[in-house]
Amino acid sequence: MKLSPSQFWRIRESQYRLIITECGSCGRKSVFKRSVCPFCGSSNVKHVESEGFGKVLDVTKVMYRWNSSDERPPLLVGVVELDEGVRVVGEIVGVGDNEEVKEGTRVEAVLRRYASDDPYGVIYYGIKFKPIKTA
Amino acid sequence: MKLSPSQFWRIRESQYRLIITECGSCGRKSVFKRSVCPFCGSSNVKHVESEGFGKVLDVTKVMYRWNSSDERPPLLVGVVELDEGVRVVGEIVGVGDNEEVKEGTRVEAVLRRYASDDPYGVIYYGIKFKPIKTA
Amino acid sequence: MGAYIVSGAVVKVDRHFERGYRDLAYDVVKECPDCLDVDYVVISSALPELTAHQVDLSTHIAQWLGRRVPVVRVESGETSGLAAVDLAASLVSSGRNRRVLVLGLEKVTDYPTYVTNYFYSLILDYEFEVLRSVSPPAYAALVMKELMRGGVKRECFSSWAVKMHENATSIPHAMLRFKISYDSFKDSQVLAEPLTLHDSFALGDGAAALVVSSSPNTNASSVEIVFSATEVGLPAYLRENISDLTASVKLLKLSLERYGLDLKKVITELHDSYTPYPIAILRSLGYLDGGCDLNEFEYLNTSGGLKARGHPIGATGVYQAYEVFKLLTDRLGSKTASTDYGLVHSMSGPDNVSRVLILKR
Amino acid sequence: MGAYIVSGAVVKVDRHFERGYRDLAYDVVKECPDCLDVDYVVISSALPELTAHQVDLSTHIAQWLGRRVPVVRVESGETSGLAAVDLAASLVSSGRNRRVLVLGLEKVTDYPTYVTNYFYSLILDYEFEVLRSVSPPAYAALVMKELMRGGVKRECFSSWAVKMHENATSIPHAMLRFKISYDSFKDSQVLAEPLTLHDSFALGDGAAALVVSSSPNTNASSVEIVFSATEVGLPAYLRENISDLTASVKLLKLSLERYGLDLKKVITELHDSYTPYPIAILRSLGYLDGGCDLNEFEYLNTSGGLKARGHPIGATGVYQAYEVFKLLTDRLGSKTASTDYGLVHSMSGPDNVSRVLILKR
Ligand SMILES: [Zn+2]
Ligand SMILES: [Zn+2]
Repeated sequence: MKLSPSQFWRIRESQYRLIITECGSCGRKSVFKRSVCPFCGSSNVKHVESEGFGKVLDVTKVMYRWNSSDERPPLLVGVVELDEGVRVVGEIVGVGDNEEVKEGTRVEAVLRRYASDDPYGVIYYGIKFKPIKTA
Repeated sequence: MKLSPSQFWRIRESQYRLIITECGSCGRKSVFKRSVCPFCGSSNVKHVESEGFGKVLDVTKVMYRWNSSDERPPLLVGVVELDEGVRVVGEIVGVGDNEEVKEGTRVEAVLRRYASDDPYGVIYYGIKFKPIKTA
Repeated sequence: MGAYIVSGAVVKVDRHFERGYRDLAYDVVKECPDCLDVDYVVISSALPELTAHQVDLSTHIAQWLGRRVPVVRVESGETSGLAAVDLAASLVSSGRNRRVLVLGLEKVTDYPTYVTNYFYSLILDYEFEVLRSVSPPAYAALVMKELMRGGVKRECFSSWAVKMHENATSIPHAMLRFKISYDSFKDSQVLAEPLTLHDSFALGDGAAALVVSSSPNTNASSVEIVFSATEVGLPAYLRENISDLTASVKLLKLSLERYGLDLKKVITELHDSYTPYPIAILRSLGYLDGGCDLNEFEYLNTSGGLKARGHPIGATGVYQAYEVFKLLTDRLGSKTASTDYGLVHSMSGPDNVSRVLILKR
Repeated sequence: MGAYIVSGAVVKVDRHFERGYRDLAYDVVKECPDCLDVDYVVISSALPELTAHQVDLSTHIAQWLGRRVPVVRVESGETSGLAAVDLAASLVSSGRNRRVLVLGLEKVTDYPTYVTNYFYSLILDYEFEVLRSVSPPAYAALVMKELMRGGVKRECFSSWAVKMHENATSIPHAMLRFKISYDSFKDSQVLAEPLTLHDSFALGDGAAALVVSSSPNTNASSVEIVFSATEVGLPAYLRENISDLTASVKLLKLSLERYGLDLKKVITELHDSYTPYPIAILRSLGYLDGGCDLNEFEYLNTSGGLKARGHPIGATGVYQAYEVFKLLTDRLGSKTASTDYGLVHSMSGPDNVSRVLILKR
C-alpha cells in the first residue's frame, strides 16, 4: 500500500503535536484535533496543546509482524494518560535493554519515524512516547 | 497494488488459453472458463478451447495512462469475435507503424506479458491478439 | 409504509485538499442540522480502502461525529449512492426505522491521476477486464464508435458536454462552472480514440446527505420515493451490441411507462460518466433519432451531470437524488421546475449494474 | 411484516487455494438450490478491494452467477455479515421484497500472513491507530492485561480456546477440528504479550448463504428474526476501562432482558476474535465472576466460534446466523438443541461497532 502525503498532511497537527479537544458542552477532553466531541457529539469544542508528559496506563510488547514497514517486532504499544487527563494510544520507544516499561512509567512525547514507502519515498514522522529517566 | 500470484494462478486457464463455455440449457457460448452460463444462469455447461483465430469487431487506441504498469500508452484495446462465434475483450499487439487495425481485421491469439509488480517480481502472461499478415 | 426524502445537503464537488473522509462528512452534516436526528445511517462510498486505507469507514465516521446510532456502509461501484437510497427506503418502509441518513462520501484527489484512474478502473472485472488492459474509457470509446457507425455525429457527444457545462453554471455545488465550446474536443486530450477528456466526467471529492423518513414533512418540502429498482447487465464484451445498455434502458422504460412520464418534461438526472452513455440511452428510449437537440428536454441533468457537477464516485447517486429533491420541492441553485416527478439514473461501468429512482412531490 | 430465515448453506472455512470470491459464491449457492430463488441479494464482504483488487464485487458476483436480480454489497469490518442480515430483514419487512439472499464472502489467504494481517488491521482507525503502530492484537492484549489485573487468571482465556476447539470437532464446516490443551498457549507464538496465537481467531476463506423471507416456511424449518440492533462504541483509547466493551454489553443485556433469556440456556454465538473479548463480555454481563467454568453454558459457540470454526472476516456474521438457524431448526453437525431462542453477536475491532441478532423458532 502506498502512503498518501496529502492524507498525512491533513492530520499533521494531530500527528506532530499532542492536540487535545475540549468540549464546551459535556466538559470532557479527548486526544486529537477534532471537529466534534466524541463523547457527546457537540461541535462546541476548542483545541489546546498538551505539555507532552504523562504516564503509561498499560503496555504490550507486540511480537508479530503485521505490516510491511521496515519496523519489525518487537515493539511496545500502549495507552498513555497525559497529565492533562487525556488518553492516547501509541508506540513507546527508547527503552533500554535493562529497562522495563509498565503501568505508571512516566513518559514524554517525542517525534519519531512512523512509516515510509520505500528507500526513496517520503518518511512520515509523528508522536511516540519515551520513558523519562529518573536516575 | 501488489499482484497476487495465487489469484492469477486460479484463473490461469482463462488467461493462458481461450476457453469457451458452452451452455447445455440455452445453447449460448461465452468466453472464459465459467461454472455458470452468464446468459441464463444454468450450471449445465461444458468447456472447449478456441482455435485462437477471429476478427476485430471494434478497437480503440487508449492514449492515457491509467495504471502504474510499465506498459505505457498508446495501446490498442478491442473486442474480438472468435471464429467460434464468441466475443472476448483484450489488447491488440504487434501492429506495425504502417498497419491499421480496424473492424474486420483478422487476428490470432498470442501469449504476451500482462503485468509485473517490480523488476524482481513475478511476470504475468496472458492472451492478447495479433493481426494476421495477409501479404 | 412509505419513504420520503425530507432533508439534505451537499458540499461542492471539488479537489478538497484539506478535507478527508471525516472532514467531508462533518462539512455536509453541519449544513443540515436535522441530518443527525436519525435512527440509522447508511454511508455510500466506493473507494475508502484504496484511497484512504480505511475498512469499516462507516463506524469510524460515526465515531468521529460522536454518534452511537446504527451505521453501515453500502458499496456498488459508481451506483453506491443510489444503492444506499434504495436500502434507506426499505429501512423506513419496514417500520423498523423512523428516519435514515444517507451519507455519500468520496475522497479521490489524494493521488496522482493515474493512480486514481487505476482505483476507479477496478469497478470493472479485475480478473477478466482490468488485467487485460481494459479500462472504463476504453469501453466508452467502443460504445461511441458503435454509435457513430450507426449514424450519430461526433458533435452529438460534444453537445452533451456543452449542455452539461452550461447547466452547471447555475449550480453552486458543481465542480466545473464554466462553459465550453462545441469543438473543444478537438483540443482535448484523447483518452481512448475517439473519446476525449471533453467527453469524460469531472473527478472530484464529495459529500452529500439526505434524510429518508417514514413520513412526509408537514409542509411541502418533501418528496416520496415511489419507485426504486436495480438491474444487473451482461458484461459488455458479451453483448450483441456494446452500445445496448439494456439494464439502464429496461429500468428507465419501465419507469416512464409505469408513471406515464415523458423524458422531455420530467426532471431527470442521467448517469453521464462518458458522453456516449446518455446518448446511447436516449436513443434506445426512442429519443434523438432525428438528430441531437438536447434542448427538447426541459429538465435533463439540470445539475450539470457527472460531466460538470462532477463525479465523486460512491457519493454521486446521493448528489443526484438531492438535486432532484431540491428541484421538486424548492430550487436547485437558480433553477426551478414545475413538474411532479423526478427520475434518477445511476450505473456502474458500461451498464454492469443500473439503478433508477422515481421521486414524486 | 416479519422476517424469517428459511434456508442456508456454508462452505468449510479453510485455505481454499483454488477458489476465489466467485468460486466461493458458486460453491455455496450450489449447496442451497433455493438460495437463487430470491428477488434481492445482499453480499457482505470486508476486504475484496484489498485482497482481490475488486470494487463492485456484488455486481461481478451476480454476473458470474448469471443473475440479473438486484444486488448490493454491505461492509462494516468484522460485523459486515450481521449488518447484511439486518438490512435483509428490513428489505423483506418493508414489503418491497419477498426473499433476500444474504451472501457472506471473504478470500483472505492469497498473500503472506503479514500482508493479510495489515489488510485486517485497517478495520481500526488508519489515521489515528494504524499509523501509530496499533493493531487489533495489541488492543486485545491490553484488554487481557486489564482483565488479569482485575483477577482473571491466564487459564480462563485458555479455557475459552480449549472449549472452542472441542466444540469445533463436531462441526463439519469448522476450520480447526482438533482439540488443544489448556497450556498450549505456553508454546504458542506470542502476538502481543500476553496474547498468543492460541488466543487468536483462525483466519480462513469462507462463503455462507442465508435466505431471509417475509414469510416462514410451512414446515418447522424456519426461524423468525425477532430483534436486530447495532451500537457504535467509543474508540478504545478513549474508554475509562479498555476492557469495558460497552456497545456489545449494552446490546446483549438489552436482548437478554427483553426476551427473558439466560445466556446459560440460550443458543449463543459470541464474537471471539481474541479470547479476552468473550471473557470480558461474559464478566460484564455478570457471568464467570466466581471463576471460569464455561461448561455452565449449554449452547455457547457450539460452532467453535471465530477461534476454531474460523473467521472469514466479512462472512463471519452470516456463518454465525446460519449456525444458530441450524441449531434451532435441525442440527448443526452432530449437535442439537432444545431451546426456542438463539442469539448472535458480532463486533469489529475492540467493540468499535457491535451488532446483535435474536432468532426465534
Ligand atoms: Zn462533549
Ligand atoms: Zn445458458
